[in-house]
Amino acid sequence: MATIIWTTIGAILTLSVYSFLYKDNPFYKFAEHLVVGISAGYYLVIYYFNFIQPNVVAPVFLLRIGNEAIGLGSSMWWLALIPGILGLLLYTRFFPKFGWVGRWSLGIYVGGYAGLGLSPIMQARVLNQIGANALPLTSITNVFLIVGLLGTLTYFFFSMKHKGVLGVLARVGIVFLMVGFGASFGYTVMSRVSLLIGRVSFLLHDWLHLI
Amino acid sequence: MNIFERFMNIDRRWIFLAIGIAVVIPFFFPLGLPISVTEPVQNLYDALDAIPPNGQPLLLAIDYAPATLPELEPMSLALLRHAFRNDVNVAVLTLHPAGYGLAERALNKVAEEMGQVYGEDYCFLGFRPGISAVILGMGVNIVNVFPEDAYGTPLNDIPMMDGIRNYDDIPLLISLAGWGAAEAWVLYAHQPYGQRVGAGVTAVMATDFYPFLDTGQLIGLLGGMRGAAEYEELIDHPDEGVRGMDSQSSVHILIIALIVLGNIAYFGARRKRRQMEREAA
Amino acid sequence: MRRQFPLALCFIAGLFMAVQYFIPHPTVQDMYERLLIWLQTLLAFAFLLGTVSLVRVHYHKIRHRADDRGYSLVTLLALCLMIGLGFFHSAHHAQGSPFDRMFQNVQVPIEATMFSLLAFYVASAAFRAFRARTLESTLLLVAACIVMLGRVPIGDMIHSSIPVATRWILEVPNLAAKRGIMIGVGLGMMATSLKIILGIERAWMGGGD
Amino acid sequence: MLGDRGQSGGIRPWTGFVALSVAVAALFLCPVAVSAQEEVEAVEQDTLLLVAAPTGLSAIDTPNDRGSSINVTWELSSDDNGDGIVAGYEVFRSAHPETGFAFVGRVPFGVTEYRDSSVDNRAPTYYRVAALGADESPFFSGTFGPVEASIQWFNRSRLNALVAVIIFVVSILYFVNAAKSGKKLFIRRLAGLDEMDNAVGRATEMGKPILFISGLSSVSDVATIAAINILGEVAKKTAEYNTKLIVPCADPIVMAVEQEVVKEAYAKAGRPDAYNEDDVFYLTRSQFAYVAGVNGIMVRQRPATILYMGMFYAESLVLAETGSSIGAIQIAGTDAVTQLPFFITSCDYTLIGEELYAASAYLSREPILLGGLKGQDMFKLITVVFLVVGVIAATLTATGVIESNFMLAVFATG
Repeated sequence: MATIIWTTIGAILTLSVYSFLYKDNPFYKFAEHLVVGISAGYYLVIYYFNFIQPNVVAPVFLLRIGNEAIGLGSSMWWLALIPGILGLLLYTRFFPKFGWVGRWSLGIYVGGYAGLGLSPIMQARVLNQIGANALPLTSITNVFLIVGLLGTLTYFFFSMKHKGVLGVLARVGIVFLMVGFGASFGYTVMSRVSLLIGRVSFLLHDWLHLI
Repeated sequence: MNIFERFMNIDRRWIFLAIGIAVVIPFFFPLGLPISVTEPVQNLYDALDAIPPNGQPLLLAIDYAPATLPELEPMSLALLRHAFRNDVNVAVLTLHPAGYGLAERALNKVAEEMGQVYGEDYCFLGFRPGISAVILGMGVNIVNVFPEDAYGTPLNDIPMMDGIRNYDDIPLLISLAGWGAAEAWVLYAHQPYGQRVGAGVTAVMATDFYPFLDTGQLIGLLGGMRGAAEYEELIDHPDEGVRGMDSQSSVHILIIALIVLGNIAYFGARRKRRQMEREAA
Repeated sequence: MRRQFPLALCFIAGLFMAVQYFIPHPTVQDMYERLLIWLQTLLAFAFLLGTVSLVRVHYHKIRHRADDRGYSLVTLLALCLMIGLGFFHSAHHAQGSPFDRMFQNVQVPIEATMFSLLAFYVASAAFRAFRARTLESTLLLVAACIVMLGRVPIGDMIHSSIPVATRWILEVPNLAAKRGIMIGVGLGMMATSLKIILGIERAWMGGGD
Repeated sequence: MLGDRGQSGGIRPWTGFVALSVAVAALFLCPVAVSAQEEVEAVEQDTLLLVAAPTGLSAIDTPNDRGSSINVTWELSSDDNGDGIVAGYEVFRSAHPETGFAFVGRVPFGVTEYRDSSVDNRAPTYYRVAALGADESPFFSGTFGPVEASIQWFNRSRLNALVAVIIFVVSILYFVNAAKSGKKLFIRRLAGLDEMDNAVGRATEMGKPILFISGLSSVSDVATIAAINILGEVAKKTAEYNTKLIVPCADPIVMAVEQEVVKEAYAKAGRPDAYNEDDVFYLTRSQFAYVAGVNGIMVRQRPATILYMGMFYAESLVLAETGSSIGAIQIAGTDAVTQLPFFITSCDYTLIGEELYAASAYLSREPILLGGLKGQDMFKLITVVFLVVGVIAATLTATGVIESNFMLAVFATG
């Protein structure tokens, strides 16, 4: 019985969202506001229990989960204060006088991820990709791959005028980009329709038991 | 406004209605079109098929969230059916917080259907936050990252995980994800540890993974509902994937027809406009 | 302290993260893993900050008697309900708990349906934008149509060369273009990262001086 | 599964090393292995399924790692033909060459490598490998050792990346300095960014707001940082024109940063009171719940201009089609390759990939940032040169003019 009620709720919400295709209406507005509240709460809870609890609360207050001290050995528990303090510093923005202190946390956060965006990216996105494309000119396919890559790379030159050879290559690059975008678009349609099939199947099968 | 222009500016809601009809009809009147198997799917099938029974487990990372469920769940079901039919042990985990319930749901469904025993034939390790940290950590020792399974049983007490320390003891890892997780497995499990990785991703992501297939960083790939349908054909157990492909065909044809009609209208309108300009002159 | 100190922290954190990639030593790698966890924990702390912002916006709507204040109330109640169930109901993770039920039966169907709207929008976007106006747009639409046909079983039935052409388009011109974008993006990412680490680009602190 | 590692990463620097050690070890160890095998055979005579022991055992410290790990390799048992006569191999380890061997791991038949990753560093270790008969009875190879696991301070397989990063940093810094000293730098036109001013102006004329969406990701995606930089430039303009700027955020840290950015822009324009904190707000982290919320904002507040900058996923088209249905001018910029086609079909202008990262330099026209862009181009030129050299080297190798492709080391994966 409970399952039927929950499924019906799900089905009504599904239809409410589809009503947006016709036009904005109270059903959609309700579903929209509901899901924003629910999901914001969901993420708050999930992130608390997955990060703050094991990495800050448990070591600082020396909680144990099972027999294991969580995260850090208990002698190093004070290390867990660092993310805790950094986290709390974010809240200084509510006190205009100390608001700037929050930048310390943001500095570490932004800087840390920026660092990750340097060396591994060089390997994975640049060196490996060039390596994979440094092919022998022994087949038509390889020639296409090489010319296409050269053209696309040329298109992305910002500090030179696209004239002469550069202009021709950049034009080739645009052609490859457009074919690539078209292909990606066509390729995607399938997965979008899959989602719709999933919802239709939910309505017809799980809810109405028609098929 | 002539007829061509009117068609070009048609209210988009008529298109929405046509799409809806094209999807629903095959549910009631299946077309039963044949499906050919592509190489990346065959490769993944062969890799799983080669795992010796009742030994080192297949590690299945069910990393998808509800949003990509219709595309990726059929893959989970097909892969689990294949593994269990071959008596291959399966350890399941998830890197997505929302994947927990979904992984459990797929696993329980197939395990029940095929009479598998928890702990002997399969186990569920649950969710751990921190993507790269989890993957890298498992390369050193799985127990460090998952000291216990999802239900609190210490990993050392699970019979099928006996002697399974790290990636060296995992013959194949498959990540099913609608986001960056599959790529993370390649970067952090294959790259440093040489783990054999296969992936199941949404159709839209699949093109991005061709480079990985090319370089051998991925051994096989399932792309979207079609990938699932192909796998279902291979294991001879048609299910949602195969059924969905009929709706796919009808919608694809409809969209192409719309594009063609749109272009006919576009050129028709242009010709008419030029004609009128000429007459006016 | 106001500007130089956060920039210095940013520099140190960035430099460490960039350099650790080359150092397999456990001391450095353990520190790296710890720092990653700290960053994620910091994000977790920020979720409360975000939630406060959400509450603030809707509270103001209700207080100022905005037209759709009733809906704002829906958002606030839903938020409180989830937080209440999540924090004050034990075993919030387990399948079948009220928290999980709300997630599975309210959030999941709405989000999945929002996502599936794409099937309709893909059609309307294709209809509107795929017109053979120029060489580029013609290539775009021809490639799209071939690939669309090649992906479904009906493509094989129309002509056996369609799936072959599809594969070729995906694996040759598409791959070349993707690689080009990927390399360019990689360079852009590295340049932006470098400018952040060195404090050349400091919009994130608010303002440029 | 080391055997597969060799196959998939054919260019790993250490494979040559391993092969060499195997060959050397085989030379020295053959007599030992044979005698060990004879010994085993003598003991196991009453077993029906005799199989040959593996030979050529070798073990080396795993290169470029954090220690605690040793790579063990051997040659297949001569009975291992993949037909199950040999069931697999078991690896044993001891601190002593003769006794105390303990089981460390097992691999299936046909595999000739094992990575033992639980070794004490700097401790002499000895290895033995046994081929398992179909009835699981072991047939031991000779002993190999001692070998020590050690920790490395530098990952030599990533040397190429390090050199590349250094060249990159130098080329950026060089042009940043050149720009500082007042050198004039050319930048080609980027239509989408030229249109930004008009788009802001149009919203002002119509008295409608501008919606800025900085992607669905967090700061961990560099694209988000690029989007924040662009927001800084946009906010300067909206502050100047006194146009309402709405920024719904999907990530709370991004929200915190963007509030600072917008606040500062309004303060600089001399209108600190025009900044309303409720306009830069957090909606929800959840992908499609966020989309539901933003769609609501679009159809109800009817922004005249919508900017999509940063990292996007599948939601791109739902947002852009809803935006197009309300007749807004839309400019997008993303490095998400998969989403570019959708923005291109439903937005008026789209910044493709790297153009997103060039945007803040382009909009602000700050010499230092333009210099960075020039340095980026310089490095791109270097990559093109390397690509061409790589193609030539590969072609010469394929046609047999040169024996081995010297460029592989440059692109090798670490």
